[in-house]
Amino acid sequence: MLLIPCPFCGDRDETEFAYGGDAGTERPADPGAATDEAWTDYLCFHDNPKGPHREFWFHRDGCRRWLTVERDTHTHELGAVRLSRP
Amino acid sequence: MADGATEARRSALAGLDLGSRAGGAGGVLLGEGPPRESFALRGPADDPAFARAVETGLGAGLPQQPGAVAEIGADALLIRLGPDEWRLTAPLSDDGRIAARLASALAGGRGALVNVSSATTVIAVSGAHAADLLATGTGIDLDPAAFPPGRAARTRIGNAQALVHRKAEDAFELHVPRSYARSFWDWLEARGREFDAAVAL
Amino acid sequence: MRRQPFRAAEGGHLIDRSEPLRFDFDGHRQEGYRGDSLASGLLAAGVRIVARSFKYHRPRGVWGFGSEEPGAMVATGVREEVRPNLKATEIELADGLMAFGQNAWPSVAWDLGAAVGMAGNVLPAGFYYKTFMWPPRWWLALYEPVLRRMAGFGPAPSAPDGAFYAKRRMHADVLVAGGGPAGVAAALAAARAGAKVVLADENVRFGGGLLRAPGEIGESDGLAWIDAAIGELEAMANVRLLRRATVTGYYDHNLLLVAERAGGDAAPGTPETRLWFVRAREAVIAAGAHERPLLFAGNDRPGVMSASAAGGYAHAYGVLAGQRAVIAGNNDSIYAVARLLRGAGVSIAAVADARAESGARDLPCRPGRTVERALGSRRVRGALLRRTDGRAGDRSERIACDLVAVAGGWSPAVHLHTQARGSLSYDEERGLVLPDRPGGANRSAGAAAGRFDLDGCLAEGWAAGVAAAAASGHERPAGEPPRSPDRVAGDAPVFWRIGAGKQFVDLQYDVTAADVELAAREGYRSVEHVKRYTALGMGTDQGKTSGMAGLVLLSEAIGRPVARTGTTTFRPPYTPVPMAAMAAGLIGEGRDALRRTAADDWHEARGAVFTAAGLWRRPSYYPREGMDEEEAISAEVREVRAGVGIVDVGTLGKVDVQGRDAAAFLDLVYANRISTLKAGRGRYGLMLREDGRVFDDGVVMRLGENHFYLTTTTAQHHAAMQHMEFLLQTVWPELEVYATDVSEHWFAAALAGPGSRALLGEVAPGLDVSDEAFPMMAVRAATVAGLSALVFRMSYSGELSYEIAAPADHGLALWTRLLTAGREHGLTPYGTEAMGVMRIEKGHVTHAEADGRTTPDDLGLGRMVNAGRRSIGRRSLDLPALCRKGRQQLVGLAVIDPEARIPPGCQVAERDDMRPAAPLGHVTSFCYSPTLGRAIALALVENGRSRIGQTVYVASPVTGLAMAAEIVPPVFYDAEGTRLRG
Amino acid sequence: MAAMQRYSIFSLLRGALSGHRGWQPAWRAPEPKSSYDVVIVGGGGHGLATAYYLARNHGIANVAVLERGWIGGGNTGRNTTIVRSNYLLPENQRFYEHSLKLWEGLSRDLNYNVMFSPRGVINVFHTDAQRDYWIRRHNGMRYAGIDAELLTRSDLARLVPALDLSPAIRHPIVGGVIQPRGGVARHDAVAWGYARAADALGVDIIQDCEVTGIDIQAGRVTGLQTSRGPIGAGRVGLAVAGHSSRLVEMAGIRLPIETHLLTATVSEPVKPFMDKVVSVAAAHVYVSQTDKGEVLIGGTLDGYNSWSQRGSPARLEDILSAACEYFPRVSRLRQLRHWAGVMDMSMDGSPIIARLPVEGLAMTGGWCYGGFKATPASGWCLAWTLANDAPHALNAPFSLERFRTGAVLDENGAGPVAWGH
Repeated sequence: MLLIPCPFCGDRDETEFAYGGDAGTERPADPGAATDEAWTDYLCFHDNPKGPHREFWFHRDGCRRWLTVERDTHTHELGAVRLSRP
Repeated sequence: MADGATEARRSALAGLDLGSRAGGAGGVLLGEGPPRESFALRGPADDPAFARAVETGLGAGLPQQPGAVAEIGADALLIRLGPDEWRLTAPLSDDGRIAARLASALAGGRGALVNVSSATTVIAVSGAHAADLLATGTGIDLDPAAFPPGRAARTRIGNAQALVHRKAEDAFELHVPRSYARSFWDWLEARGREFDAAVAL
Repeated sequence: MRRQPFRAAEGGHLIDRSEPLRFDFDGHRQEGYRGDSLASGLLAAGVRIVARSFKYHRPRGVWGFGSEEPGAMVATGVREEVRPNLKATEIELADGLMAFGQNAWPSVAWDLGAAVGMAGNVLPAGFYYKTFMWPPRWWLALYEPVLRRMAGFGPAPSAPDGAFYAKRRMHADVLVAGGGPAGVAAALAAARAGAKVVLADENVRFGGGLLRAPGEIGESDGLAWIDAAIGELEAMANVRLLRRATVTGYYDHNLLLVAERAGGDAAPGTPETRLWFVRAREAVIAAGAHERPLLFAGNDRPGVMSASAAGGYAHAYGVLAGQRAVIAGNNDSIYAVARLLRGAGVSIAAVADARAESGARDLPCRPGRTVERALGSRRVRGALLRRTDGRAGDRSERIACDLVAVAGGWSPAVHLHTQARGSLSYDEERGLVLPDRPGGANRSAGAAAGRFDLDGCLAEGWAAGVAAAAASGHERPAGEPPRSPDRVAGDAPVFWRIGAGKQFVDLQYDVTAADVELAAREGYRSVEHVKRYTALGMGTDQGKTSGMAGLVLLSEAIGRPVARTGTTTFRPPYTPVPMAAMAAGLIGEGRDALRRTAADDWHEARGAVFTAAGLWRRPSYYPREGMDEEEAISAEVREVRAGVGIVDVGTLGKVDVQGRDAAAFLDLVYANRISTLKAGRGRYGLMLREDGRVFDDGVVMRLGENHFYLTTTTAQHHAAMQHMEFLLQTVWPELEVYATDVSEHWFAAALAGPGSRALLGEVAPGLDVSDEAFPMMAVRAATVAGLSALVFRMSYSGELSYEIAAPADHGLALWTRLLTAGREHGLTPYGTEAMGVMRIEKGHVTHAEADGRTTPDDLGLGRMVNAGRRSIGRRSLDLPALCRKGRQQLVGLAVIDPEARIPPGCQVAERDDMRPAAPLGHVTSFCYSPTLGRAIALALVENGRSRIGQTVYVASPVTGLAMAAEIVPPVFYDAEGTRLRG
Repeated sequence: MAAMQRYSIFSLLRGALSGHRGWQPAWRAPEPKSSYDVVIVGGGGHGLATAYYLARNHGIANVAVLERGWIGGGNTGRNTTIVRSNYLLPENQRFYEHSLKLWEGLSRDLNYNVMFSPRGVINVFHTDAQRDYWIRRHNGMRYAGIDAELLTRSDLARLVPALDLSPAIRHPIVGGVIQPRGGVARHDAVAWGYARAADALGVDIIQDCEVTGIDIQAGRVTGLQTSRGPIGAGRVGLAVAGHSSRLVEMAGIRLPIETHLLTATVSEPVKPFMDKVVSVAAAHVYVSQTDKGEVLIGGTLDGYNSWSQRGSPARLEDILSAACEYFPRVSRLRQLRHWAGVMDMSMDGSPIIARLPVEGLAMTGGWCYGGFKATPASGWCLAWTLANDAPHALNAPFSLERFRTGAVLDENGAGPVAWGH
């Protein structure tokens, strides 16, 4: 069970959070102008590294902030954890 | 407040008839806390105008530290819950006056004040094993060094989300969502068996 | 005969001879003392056969001393309340304990299943892969049931565990796993440094190896030193000592699980097991080591046991594991064990040291010899000793004995180290698999790290404690590490095996050396293949004693060094954990709270039948005297349509949205335009997922320029909140919007039916309820029944309707006052069933239709989607598959036979024969419509809108029902909406 | 090569007389050749099955299977061994039913007892909505020619006495459905059986051989770089579910797949008390009892991308409490062992068995939870796709393009959220 250092609340168990997936794919700023390929890249084709990964977590039971977390998907070691909206 | 509202109030735990079960002493005492009114205060923490408006309305500054609890006058509290979220809570007898003052100070500026008085039920947990009982169901560090009296934290305990306010080393108030309150109470009481839990008046 | 013929006259630091206890084993009354384990009690009583093995049903006795025990598996309790698969070595004797040996009938002493053992030659490892393939049907009918019955192990209980189990979560600076000399020294060092320490040990008493054999620490007896150290720790506020507590698992971010056998109702409220979840900044793994067996024929016979265990029974319990012992081993520990046993009264027949050069004058030594075969069948009656150098012409020596104590060296308990992802190394010279690089914030110390001398263990434990304290931010402690004169390394560089015959590696699953060799010969050459092919180490002891033997055998068989053969994965838990302990606090409402609305007490008192809506319960309908369910629901519907009804809609999600950019934000969240709403008015809102599928719907009310109040469905409320926060915090952080969840604050009830206006007018005298003053989709603040409320005019039922929201603390009052006031208006409370009937009649969609695969157009909501493409999900609607022809579309189905009722889960087919064919679609919602006098449904049907007027079949092959229905538009009732105006 | 040594009760008896010294290796341990017509990457059930069907169905026997560790060492040996074809979407129904039919003859086909035990797979439900969904799914199966039955509470009481059917529990069970032909099989035996049969047809099974690169020339795959040297290949099939993203990345291709953990656990073995596989909708937990007697319990994903093979105790608390709640007697047992499989979670919950945008390169993956039961058909379809350079009708819907056009096969309706399926 991960222990996630929420920048606001401090160390909290994984069970307080909801996972939000890959933070590496940005929503096209103008979806209407995006090609099908660009749009579906954003929808379906995400980073899936075995190693460092930047991802979203929602502190559902705490400060209700979305966090951007760096985590190694193999060892689960955590890197920087910050509020997605500073 | 409209006519007939006071007698209309009913706690989410009313069906448990706790009054008739109160008594006895145990390692933990469980009881329903006195009813409070509560307001969600939202706004930009870093905007001096917002901070000034709050200070004007409440006569006290915004608590800065996460989980910090600022006391405002007699038994009103302002608790910092998130980067842009505070909980203002006062005895029911305040009758919305403090919120009205704050609302008028905030008027026209940034931020929002939302009445959530009915959203939570307050359960008081006290006694030598109060922290141990909470530790059966929450992962936060309840060591007084890490979570001293006078602090609050929103977390998950057992089957519900709870705002935990530590009033003393061995006394806590838990604000749990109203619709969960009955199940949460039952859970707390069942886990309390280990500590000979009793119902307090 | 004496009650305890094998109890020495004195000795036993764990037992209290002043308190005799009676217990039952396999139906025989026995006696032991307070402090005995079941194993020591049985040994004292002279019971040698304790269980039967898994495959061949061979007799099994006590082999070990603690959690490593592979053979002595028993069950306690009787019949449905049985607790199976317990190790006799881990059960503390209690007065009246009922236990019996496992996997035997009629008893472990005389087991008919042992006949299998006779056929053992035909049943090598993996035999089942090679046969039982013909005839095909026999596998399920015959072979498998027989195999299953023969296998299995303990008896299956049939009643739940009624005991109380507890959990506790805590944070610590240092968790020390294991309370032997190394662990106690580590705890002492860390605690003196001021660290918050948890010291957990699986035994009833701290001491580790010192429980089994005496030792010296400082100037005194080792156990006395341990007791003093424990006394010091016990007095410190920063220390928690856990006895009978096994560290069972090491998880991410230094979370360790500790299972404390708290002992049940010894004191009222004491849990059977308390499971600790300890978040430790640092861990010290001082879990000790397990003694290895020697491989020789008959090494599974009761009476063959671990030498340290044999010594331990004498030292800790004053119990003699035999009267006449042969002690065999490959390391120096055999001499100490021999002296310990002799001192307790065991006659030492021989001490066979596999190494040629060792010996001791005071003992009957046989240097350069080892046991080739244990004699006897149901128990050991003798041993054959033989030279280990294999010199020709050597004759075996036959020695009568009833105990063969074997010392094959030690295997460090590296389990926790590897669970933490630490790497292992193999020390060829010492024959040890050792912890190498740690995988978390931990360090191994003492025997767990391959230090077997007492002095070394103390020094290493102390150093680990100092380091762990430092790593968790504490200064160096005062004092020096304790010392011991015992500096004998205790290494056993060779692993010993001699002779032929059935040599058991895994005593529980009956895996022999020949099985391992067979596996290798057949190509199962990876250590994991061998484990899986032979079941080696898969038993309840998880191969603690057998693992190393299996590894060495395999390495020899495939001719590859041990270091390159590798070890199997040590999977948690280290020792089995009661399921009930893992489940503690999480059964029933402890797992899923039951959410109740503010009017729940009223519904219950009224006798409502409830239905689940996520975690909520809602009244499904209110039963009526003399009516069945359908009639009661139909009555509710008719009374609403003809008069006025009230329904509890307190479960809907409600969100307060404020801020400068609130309107702009809602335009992006919803597929339809929100910003054009005027204050005081509301609009139906449709949310999409980013992939263009319908996500949620609700009503959006504009309370002010920058202030909105919106509802979500009950089911998606949390998801919708999370979704909006995601968008605000990650996608459009520049927007200033505050979305506050107010679902718990507001209770809501809807008044529906042509009579609702009159009733509302009566209870809200200050509110002008005329159609002009309070039009459709308007919102007003008002005093209703004496309570402050918000009133929305909107409709789900298709009738004139108002939704009244009041703070939940006043919810019950609102509800009851409305019902009281409504009495003269014929106000009918109705439940979700009637609500469902009315919404199907009106063709409103729910999550049955918006099932995560449907687009707005599929549901006939395509025109709601606004032309701008920035809003969530809008872009996906342009993908080819979402706008192709031939998609399933929402239609209505009107069943032709008015008497027919639609069963659940129907498909829509072209024919009524229910034979395999591609269905046209499926029913999403169905009901009996009292308004239309027939069963109706909503359905998703391929090209549905172009099929209107066609006759199709609604069919459920699993119930054998099919009926004709006409495809109609999905609005069955008041398509023009005239009734909404009232 | 030598003919395969036949397994039977008679060969066992003969073996007994010779002390079982006459058994030949089930498969050879050859050195890799410099090139093969087809190289399969991944020596799990899927890869070995692909090789077997290439040789048997398509006459392509110059095939190597490369395995990084030991065969069957990935998800083949870490799953809950359930075999069923009770799917909702027609594309999935057809495919898994084909697989189930292959399972039904597999032991005799391979002359290796994979202990396929069609004991029945039951799903129980608690609410009207779940009832409608499960019955609809089983009605759909009947329309697809698949066996499916409805179970009343009394049926459930008879078939699964261990199940708590009390109306007083938190989510009372109101009924169930069963696929009688569903069941379980011995997971390791599937890999071993396919390996032995493929080896007998001439396939080289090469263990301890890690692929480190994919050679591509002019848009066409030409071979592989491996820890045992380069190996030429006419075509390459990837069957490395759990690690598909990493392998495919070597060819410069990105997949709509994320890697997640799925925890499973077993109790200590006890005598048989349950012979069905039972899945409980309210708790997302499924329970069966193995031939050995262990109660095998599986649940849902840990819920975040992970390759760690080590599950969270929070998930264990979830699945064990559910098991204890719905099968109360299980609370008297103890948890013996738990582990986590590494799942290829595709973005729509359905697999990918398809040619990739490099000529001669095809894959099977994205199995989510479904990989074990799919083993025979996955190998069968990938073999077809490699042999014909085109998908079979059974796997044509499982293309990569569907994620571009929106024609996804969203079995659960969860949307493009890998961990939602």
